[in-house]
Amino acid sequence: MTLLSYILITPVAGAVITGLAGRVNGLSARMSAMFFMLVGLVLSTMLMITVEGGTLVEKHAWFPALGATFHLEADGLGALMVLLTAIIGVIAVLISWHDINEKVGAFHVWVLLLQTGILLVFMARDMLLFYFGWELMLIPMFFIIGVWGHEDKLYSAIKFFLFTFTGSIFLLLALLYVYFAHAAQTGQYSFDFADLLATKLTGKEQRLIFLGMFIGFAVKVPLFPFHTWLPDAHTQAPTAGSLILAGVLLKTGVYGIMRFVFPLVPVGVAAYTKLGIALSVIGIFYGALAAFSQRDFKRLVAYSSISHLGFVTLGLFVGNASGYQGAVLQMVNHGLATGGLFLIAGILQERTHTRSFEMFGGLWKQMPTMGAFLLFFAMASLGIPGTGNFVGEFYVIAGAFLKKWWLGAVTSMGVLFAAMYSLRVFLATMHGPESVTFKKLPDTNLRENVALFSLVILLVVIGFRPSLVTAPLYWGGDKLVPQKGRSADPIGQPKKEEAFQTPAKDPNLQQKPAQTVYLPGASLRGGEAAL
Amino acid sequence: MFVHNGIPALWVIPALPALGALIIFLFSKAMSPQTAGRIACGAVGLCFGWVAFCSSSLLGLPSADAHNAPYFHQELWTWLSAGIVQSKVAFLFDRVSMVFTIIVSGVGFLIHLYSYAYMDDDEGERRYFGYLNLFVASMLILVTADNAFFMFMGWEGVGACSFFLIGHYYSKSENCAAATKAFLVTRLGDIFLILGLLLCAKLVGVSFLNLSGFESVKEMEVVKGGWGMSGHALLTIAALLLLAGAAGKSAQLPLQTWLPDAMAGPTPVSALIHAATMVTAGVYLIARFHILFVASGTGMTAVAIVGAATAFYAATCACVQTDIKRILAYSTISQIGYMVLGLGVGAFSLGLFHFFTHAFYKACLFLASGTVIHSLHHEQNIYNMGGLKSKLKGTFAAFLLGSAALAGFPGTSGFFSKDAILWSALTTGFGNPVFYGVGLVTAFLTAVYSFRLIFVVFYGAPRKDIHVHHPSPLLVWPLLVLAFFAVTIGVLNLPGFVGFKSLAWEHFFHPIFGEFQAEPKEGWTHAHEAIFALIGAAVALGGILVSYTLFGPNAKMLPEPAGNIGDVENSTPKPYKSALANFLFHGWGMDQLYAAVFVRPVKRLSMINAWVDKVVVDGVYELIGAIVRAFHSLVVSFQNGRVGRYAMVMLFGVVAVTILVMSIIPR
Amino acid sequence: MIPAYHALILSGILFCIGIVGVIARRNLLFVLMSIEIMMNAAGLAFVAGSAIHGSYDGQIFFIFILPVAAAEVAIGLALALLLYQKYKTLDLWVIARSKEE
Amino acid sequence: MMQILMFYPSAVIAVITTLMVIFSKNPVYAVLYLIMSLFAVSMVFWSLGSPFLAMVEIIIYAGAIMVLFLFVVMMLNLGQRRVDEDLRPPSGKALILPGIFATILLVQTIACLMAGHPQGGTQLLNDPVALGHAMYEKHYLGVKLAAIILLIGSIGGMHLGRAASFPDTKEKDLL
Repeated sequence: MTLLSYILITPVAGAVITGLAGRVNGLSARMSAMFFMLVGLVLSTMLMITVEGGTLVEKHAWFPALGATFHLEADGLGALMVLLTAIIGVIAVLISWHDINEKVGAFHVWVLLLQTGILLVFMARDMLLFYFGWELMLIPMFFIIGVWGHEDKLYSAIKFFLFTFTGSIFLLLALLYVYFAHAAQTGQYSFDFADLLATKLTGKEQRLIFLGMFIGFAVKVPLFPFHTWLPDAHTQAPTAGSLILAGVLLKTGVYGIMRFVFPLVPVGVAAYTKLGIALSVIGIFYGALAAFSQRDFKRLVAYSSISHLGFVTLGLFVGNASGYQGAVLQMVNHGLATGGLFLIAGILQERTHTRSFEMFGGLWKQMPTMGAFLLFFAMASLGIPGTGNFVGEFYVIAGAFLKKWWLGAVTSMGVLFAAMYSLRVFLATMHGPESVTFKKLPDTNLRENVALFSLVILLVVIGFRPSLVTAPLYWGGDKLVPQKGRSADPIGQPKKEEAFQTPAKDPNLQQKPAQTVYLPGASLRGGEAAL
Repeated sequence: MFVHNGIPALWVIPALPALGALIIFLFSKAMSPQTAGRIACGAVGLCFGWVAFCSSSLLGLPSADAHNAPYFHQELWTWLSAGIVQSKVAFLFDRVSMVFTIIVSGVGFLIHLYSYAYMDDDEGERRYFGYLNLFVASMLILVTADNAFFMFMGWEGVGACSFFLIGHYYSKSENCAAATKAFLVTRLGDIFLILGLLLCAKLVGVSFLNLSGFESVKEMEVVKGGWGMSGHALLTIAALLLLAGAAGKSAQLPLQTWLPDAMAGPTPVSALIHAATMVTAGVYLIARFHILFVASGTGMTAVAIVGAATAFYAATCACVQTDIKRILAYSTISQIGYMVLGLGVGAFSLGLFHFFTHAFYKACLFLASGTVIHSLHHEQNIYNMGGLKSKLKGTFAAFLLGSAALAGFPGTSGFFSKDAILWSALTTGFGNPVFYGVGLVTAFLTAVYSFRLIFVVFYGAPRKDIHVHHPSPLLVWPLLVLAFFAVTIGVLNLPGFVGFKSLAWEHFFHPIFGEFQAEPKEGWTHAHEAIFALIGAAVALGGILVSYTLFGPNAKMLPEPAGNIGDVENSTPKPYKSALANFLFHGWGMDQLYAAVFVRPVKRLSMINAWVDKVVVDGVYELIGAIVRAFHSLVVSFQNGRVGRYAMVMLFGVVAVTILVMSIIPR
Repeated sequence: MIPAYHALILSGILFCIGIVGVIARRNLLFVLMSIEIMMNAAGLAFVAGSAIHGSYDGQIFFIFILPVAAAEVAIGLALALLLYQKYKTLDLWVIARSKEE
Repeated sequence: MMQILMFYPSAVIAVITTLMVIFSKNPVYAVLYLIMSLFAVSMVFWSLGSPFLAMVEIIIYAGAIMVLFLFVVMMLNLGQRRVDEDLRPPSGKALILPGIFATILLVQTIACLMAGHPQGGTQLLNDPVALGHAMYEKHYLGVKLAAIILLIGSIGGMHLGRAASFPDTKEKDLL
């Protein structure tokens, strides 16, 4: 048992106890959920500190017959995402304090289980375990949307479920193919990702596997044209659901591409780089344009997510260091900024029972504090320097620019479109003649201010010190990061084939102990290899 | 902590107003509006003091030689580091930064004081001061950053603050539209700037201390690595991209349309942001990247053309406006056009000098107009004013001095700075007589419209019965301070023929611009310069005279209005009888053009896109869903609880299996 | 001699008629009768087989069919009575619908 | 020859009467047509060389089982009810699909038979003793099973019938 297990067990235990507490009354369920979220936050912070500069591994036997192990691992990227999950979890519980009034216990149980699934996805290195976590995320989210959602909740919940589930079937097929291919080559069944990496796959196989895994992850991201579940799910989900969805759930798709697809099938990735870039760029503009003409607050923000996530995947697919770092930054920042916008949408809906821009307008006089927050998050969303979003988008644009100058030019226009819809969010809500419908709405209270302000602080800190986010990417050895030296070359491009070359394809390198481990008692992968 | 090895801490400069903004935002509910105002003024005042200290420290350093000016440089931490994007949070305080910081904090301080009185009865005063402080902080980051990426942080920050402050009177939707327009248009420029900076970063990096690398890029014949362009072409592209960025921020053609609308904000904001400081960021940028522009050559020509064209364009528009602030806004565009023209003909230090003088007289004019507006209860149409000379004496004095400087009245600062630019436009290697001619015509128009203001607003009889309430002293004496500088500051760079302390400013900047500063070509002497100065003075005086005959107390108003001129608003389609005047009134119809070419298509595209998403993309999935549902209803119809249906399904199965078996089993 | 398969074809025809009856009729009694027809048709096939092969096995299986048919009829008819008592009809559609409610 | 004379007319009668069963309106008539059909089938049995089974068919099927039907029909008084929806002969619409499928099935069966050509004619197997021997020696287990089925059937019939005669019985008691 290492920190990884504790982090994983915390929400599970929390779910059980919260479920029991929910039988007493709502408040105790909230308190219990909050307690376990805070414990998770503390543990995640400890993980961040522990992992610094290396990797933390934990491995137990699970299903030996299948070759499945309980293999958790956290490097810098993983620890970062775990921390993000924990932060978002705390805020989610905080913001639903008055938002959720029915079946309070059950709600928090589902939220905690959702955390479990997400954490499992971020930490698992065994593909069966990963897939388990991947599917585990679906069910709680389905119920969170379907039970505590708004007017059209069932439709959205089912749509969400069907889309992501269909996607994950492709993912499963691809994983199983690799699994059996590995077994056929070595005679040993193993779901361990490190083992699967050693599988020799032909170009055609790699392309197929890429497509399968890519569809599975792209639905979750979501990339155009798999995105249509997102606006519905976001719009109908309760505030906490939207927050978690935007904050971390979408990131699992990107994380999957980053962590599993790129190392596993470099040839496939190289073959479909153009496709990935095209879909990302389409997504950027498509989401932004669609967002601009929405009349529903949350729907607008949901479409903006598609646009932002387009930047993330673009950063991945351009295949250089700045694109990659930008992608990770944008992942984190999008979670915080869009999460903030969803919080505000939720606060507004809680007070006004509507999300329609036509009903809002001129609310600044009544809610100056919230106006300031909304202004900040809108500015963050359009990527104003000083917030993390700028750094992320800028890195991605720089990466695209390095790949092809016109790609950078096209992408940068996305920033203009981001400005269009972000300003619209703010102006349509806060500016204009004072709303006739709403008088004397209460401004944000302390609890909401805490939730929003913590997001603001994180965004600003990342905006000024982006290395807090990008430095961990290099902790576990820069396996995942495209080689820095190539793209730092002032003029000249890394060759396409080289860009995704990973040690995985080289059996000699594969055996090399690449990671350091700190905690005693953990299974020492590197150490074993050395012995 | 604040002074280390004789180097004052540069981070304090932007940190002070930022701290002020932070305090105001955090505790705004707990403090009175007056307290917020005091904190804001205090923060900027302290900042100005610190800037003065930094400046005196810098000036106190011995100048090493003519080519290396002393500067302070301070690195805090690494901000961006990925591939070509390398940037530190680091500050550079050289002579260019010094001039800009003095203006930003000094003029900013006066405008803060003025705002304290001006915004007294406004419900959003705390918010106003918070954003004003934030603006000053951003602007100071812009002008003290040591690399272009960090500068971009300030660059965007001032844009955002400009957006907040233009939309300060948020309950009017046209103010929101103006704010949005300002933000989007400048952001369009910013995108070009980003691309230009990325290109620069790829070529040599964007640290201001290392820009001399552009010279060597020029030598590269064909750049390697698939870019397939000569170094010179790349430089030109980069220069043009930066120019586009500068044009967006500085309201130059063709991105100038936002500035007249930006006058929707409070008048002190117009004075600070849209006259003195933010809009001159483009000038700063071009001055910083002068090596790139000179290396490109074509870039310089483009800059000069943009500057001259903008100067002329805005001056013509300013002549027919009826809104006092709009006149000043067009005048600002025009004057920045002069600065850009100055930069474009290679007279970098003169461009900066015009910025310096313009900051004073234009801030003075804006604040004075603010006092007028404030005294007349937010009346902005000049044709509803008149005869204010005796009622607002101090304001009139300030306005008159500011207008004189704007018009280039001989002896005022505007005369010296403008004349020097015109001289350079004629005589330097990048200049030519066309630029000079355009500049001269513009100077004439400038004199006409600036004194049109004086004559219409302050002379004659009151045109409308508005009670004039007496402005508080805080609304007057900052004007007088600014007016004093507006008149006298020209002594810093007296023309070469004067002899006494002449060209002090140019010498001061010589180490910065060095050989890139274009000097008059052979054959142009001080005697020529004196003659052209006389021509300039004559043009200015002639313009004032023409203005008197056209708009003076006894003149018939020109151009002839179509209706009651006092009712004209900025959106009035045809305020004048003359088509030309209407054309000029609407800024040569560029707003309408952009609305037709960009705004409406994008909006329509957005609607179409939303429709496509709902109907086509989602429709595909709905279709899949419908197919599945059709299967579902088919299957459900088998399970309807009727035995007969079950039997039939069974029968179907039997038939199907039999057919299958029969087709599989060979005969 | 009769060609043996003619008897089998007859059995097929009867069986198909029975099937149509089961599917198409709505009344429980007719459905039961149609089932009887089908069973009978099956019996006929057995008997024809027995005649073809000259073995008693087919006949014996016909005899086995008899108790099955009898038992089925006994239970079926008892159920019919019961249903009729409950729903006052033997219309299977009506019964199915009222079960849903 | 005699067999041919018996077979084809009986076959035709069997088919027609069976069809009448399906399409008749009145359950009593239907039962009677069914009895006729059974008689015809028993004639077919005879012509196939199984006179014993022909007798069994008449006695047990027509005599016992069909009479049971008749009783029930009479008990329910269905015959005297006005013609309800459910007693109408099936309409054309209801017959289309089952008709198509049944026809396909029939065609398949005939096709199989024609292809297979079970050659040889029928043989006379008219020996009850031999039948009995074969039954009780060779298929003793089947006899046992048949007996159990019959027993279950009779118990079930009695149980359900009892419930039917005492309508107060709850449905759950039946199961």
